[in-house]
Amino acid sequence: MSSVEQQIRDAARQYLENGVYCVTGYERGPRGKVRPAFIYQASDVDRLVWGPECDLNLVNYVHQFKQPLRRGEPPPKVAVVVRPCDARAINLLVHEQQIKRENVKAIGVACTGATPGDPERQACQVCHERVPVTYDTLVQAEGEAGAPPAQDNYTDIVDMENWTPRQRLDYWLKEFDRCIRCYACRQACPGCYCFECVAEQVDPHWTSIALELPEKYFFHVMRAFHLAGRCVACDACEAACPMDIPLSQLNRKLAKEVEALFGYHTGEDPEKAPPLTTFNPAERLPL
Amino acid sequence: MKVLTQAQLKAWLDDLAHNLTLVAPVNVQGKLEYGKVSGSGDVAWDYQRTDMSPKTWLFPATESVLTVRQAQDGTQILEPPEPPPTVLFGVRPCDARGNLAIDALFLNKAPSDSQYARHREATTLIGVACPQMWASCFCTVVGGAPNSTEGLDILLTELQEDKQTLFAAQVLTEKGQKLAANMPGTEREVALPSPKLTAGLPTLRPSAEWQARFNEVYWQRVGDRCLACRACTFVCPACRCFDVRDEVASRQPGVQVFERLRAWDACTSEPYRRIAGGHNPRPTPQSRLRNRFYCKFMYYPQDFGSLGCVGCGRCIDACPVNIDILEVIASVEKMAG
Amino acid sequence: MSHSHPNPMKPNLATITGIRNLATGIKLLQVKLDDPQVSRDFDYQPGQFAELSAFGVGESPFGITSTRGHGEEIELAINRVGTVTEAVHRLDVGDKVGVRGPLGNGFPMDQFKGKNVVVLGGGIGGAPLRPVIQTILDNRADYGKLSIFWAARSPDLLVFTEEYDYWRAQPNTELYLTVDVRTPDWPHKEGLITTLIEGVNPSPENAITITCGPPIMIKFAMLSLKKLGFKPDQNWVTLEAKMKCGIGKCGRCNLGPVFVCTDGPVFRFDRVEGFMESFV
Amino acid sequence: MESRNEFEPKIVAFLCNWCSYAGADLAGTSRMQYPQNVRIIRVPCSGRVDPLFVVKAFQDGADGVMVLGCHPGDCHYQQGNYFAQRRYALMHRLLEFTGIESDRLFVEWVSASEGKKFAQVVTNFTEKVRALGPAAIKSARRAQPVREVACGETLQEVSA
Repeated sequence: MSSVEQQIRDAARQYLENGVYCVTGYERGPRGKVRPAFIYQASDVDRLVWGPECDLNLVNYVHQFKQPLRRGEPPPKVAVVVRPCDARAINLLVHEQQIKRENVKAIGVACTGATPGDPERQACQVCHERVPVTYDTLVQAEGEAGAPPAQDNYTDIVDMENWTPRQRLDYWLKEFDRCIRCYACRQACPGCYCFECVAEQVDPHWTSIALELPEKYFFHVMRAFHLAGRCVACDACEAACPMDIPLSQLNRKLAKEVEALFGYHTGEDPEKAPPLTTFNPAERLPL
Repeated sequence: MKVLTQAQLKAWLDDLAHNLTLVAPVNVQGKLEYGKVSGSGDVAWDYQRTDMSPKTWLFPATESVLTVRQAQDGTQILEPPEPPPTVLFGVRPCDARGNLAIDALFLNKAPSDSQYARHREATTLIGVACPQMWASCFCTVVGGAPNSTEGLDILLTELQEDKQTLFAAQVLTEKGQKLAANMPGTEREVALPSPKLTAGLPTLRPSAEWQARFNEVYWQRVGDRCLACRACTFVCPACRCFDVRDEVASRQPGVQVFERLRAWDACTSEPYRRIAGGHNPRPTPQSRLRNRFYCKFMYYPQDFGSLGCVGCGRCIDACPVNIDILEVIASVEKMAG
Repeated sequence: MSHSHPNPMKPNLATITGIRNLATGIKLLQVKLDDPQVSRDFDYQPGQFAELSAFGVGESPFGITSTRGHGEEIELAINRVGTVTEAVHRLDVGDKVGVRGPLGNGFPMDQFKGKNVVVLGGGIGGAPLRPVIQTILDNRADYGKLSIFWAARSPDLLVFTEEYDYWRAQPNTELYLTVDVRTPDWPHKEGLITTLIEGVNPSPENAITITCGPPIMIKFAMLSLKKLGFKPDQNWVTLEAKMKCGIGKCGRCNLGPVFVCTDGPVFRFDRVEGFMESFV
Repeated sequence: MESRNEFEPKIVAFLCNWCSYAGADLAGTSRMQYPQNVRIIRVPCSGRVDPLFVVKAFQDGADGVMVLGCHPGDCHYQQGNYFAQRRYALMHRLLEFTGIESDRLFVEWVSASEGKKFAQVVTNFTEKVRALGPAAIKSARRAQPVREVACGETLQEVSA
């Protein structure tokens, strides 16, 4: 079997030659840095690369292709290279009627889990999936399947839960103090697609324009909650943050509680609604 | 030229920290930025180029432009407080040129921005020359140099003399003179080491050639991956766009106090140009990103006579999707043929 | 506390002396600057704007719709579209506001002397044109024929309706009205301002045109004027891009290298055609 | 300023218009006593209370926040309190995790006829928050306290 990169390129060429407008994958820049790439012609597919540093969630770019290119036409078909964690975002967006599944061709890359020497990524250490939950083309590396799926028991979250409230507050205030409110986390998140974010809303003016601690605390806690039960744990927010703030801890705390309360894993089934967007009359939860 | 040992420099900084606000590069959980220090002990000495620029002390991220106090006895409009005398230590030459770029608009073009002018007047800049150009540095492409003295009051250059680290201090301005009055060290001439420069960097085309490239499909492609976040403009020492809004400072029975806050804003973000009613003349990330590069290499030089980029490379490191301004300069050079 | 540098963002305290409904959702605000010296020095040209502060909410730019020399009050037409305008609509006579200005370049009235003037006003865009008309009527002999084309989406959105008879009664002055959607009792034309002006077909001979309205209206009005033989350097427009500080510092009103608030808002259209970015 | 040197907590209560607000009215008309620390905000339904209201309340100086709604099944909009129930089961834990003790957020169903329960609930919660003391999140002030410094003396006594 050819290398993962070659399989991705072949799949991309195949899609581009059959009516797909653009393939979103990764390319390597002149400085050697990996970055998202948008391939419109089959002749460009050789720009596509693959490697452990491909750590953004490319499904986030599907929001740019939701509108038709020309008035009167249907929205374009696009293909996107996805890891198992990214693929969950497709199911989330299909359920939330942001995209039609047939308009997004997923080139699913089977994940070999966190291999030593990779930049250690929180999401990979605890990822329980090796094959994307949804794909149109599956790309697999030959040889053994790498580390077995891990069972995420949220050890770091449980550890923080044993701190005193004051310790946790000081921890988060120290982390949020570094934030420069650039919104890279929100802009890189497939689940964040509001036309006007509450943090920037002018009418009503929920929070001030100041780049200061109260506003940053408000933004991150509010954004984490708006992703409760919707976050697909791809850690694109942490990858995008220029100030390396451990944002995934907020999302994983909520994922832990959502799993405990509702036994729900985001993005596994496009039919099942994220828990906070539905209800169960018979349910009585501890308030 | 005065030459100081490391110990003398540290002692002098400790002395300065007593009666002035001393700001220097500090390590905040692995991120280097300029912070207030109580002495030379807090300074992160082995820094190359900080993650956040010293702009935060001259053009703060959030600042009160004025305060309005409304009560039965009438409305008063009050000026913000005068900034305290500050010494900015460890400023790299590119950041100092960043201040000159902002000066070109805020000070040299009427009406001068009062709050920025007060910060500028109250602040003395002690630069430390760069021994070399680092990975994402390209100051030489935009008219700078690792040992340029532009915009600095004092420039320190580190040098080795029989295995001892010394600092040669060039006092450049009258403000520098005043600060260096009781600077320790011996007065003698010494040869300054010349910094190692990076070769093979592209050359920046003049602004007229940028105008001719405005409608190239290149700008569409480079902006495809832009997330439209505000990281590149907030880390940039030359970006100076801001948003203004009134915020309630305190509301007591009979007395209301509002602050007119000004905070950093970014032309790359979508709400920047969105007008009441929702229309946005620059709706796509591509059109906004293009405006950022054109502001730096065409509009700013044309309107204010100074490039809007100093080659510090912070936006290259901060961009989550590796939009590389040096790559853009090289592409325009190639397009220009 | 004395300050070394005058704060260019500091508004002058002013008091609202009059409020009157101009049209649906549009109020005419009469404001008097508290400090008599500042009031005397507040010398403005037609087409200039002022930044109005609704304390606690914010500041927005508004074209000054009064004419210098017609009373001490400054008049601003406020269309309720955003947070500041919403707050201003809630103010009463006697409330305090902030006024900063006059800002922008304004219309070069002297250059128009001896020429026939064609005025195209669309909705609230008529506000900065009213002082142009008033200045021409104050010095009627200096100017040639004045043809005013006044439009709005519907009759209840037309501004300064009470001045139409006064305009019509002036020598060598014509007023043409149109609305996009008429109401049963609407006696005048129905249709866009472009069809109205192409119907009237004013002569481009020794004439200049002045246009202000929604950007999309300016764009199509320029095409109609071209059809009627007006060359771009005969057309003057005032662009209402998104402005915030009004003094060229905050950076958000640029069209390419041009700052609408300091290089404009009034431009001759041949220059606008050369802009790198569209104003629409 | 505090009359006795005891800490007087600021409580913000979001009351759903159809049940708990009516319950509060009933408490008032029946002359029931309850601490006046509570600032009542009327909302159409407990389901309307977005968690950002709660975070904003704490930041703007609240020491405790209550969200009172209709009993499950009584909601005027059928589902409002079901959504709120799920939302606030999670909100407790996120606030706890980011440094606001979960005891500072209180969610309860109070019907229009339970005036007595309303007064009781408010009293108990106020005492609980009084015991907890001021909310520490208020310490997250601006890096440079713009308000106090903004214009020197005139502002000092205003914002005390």
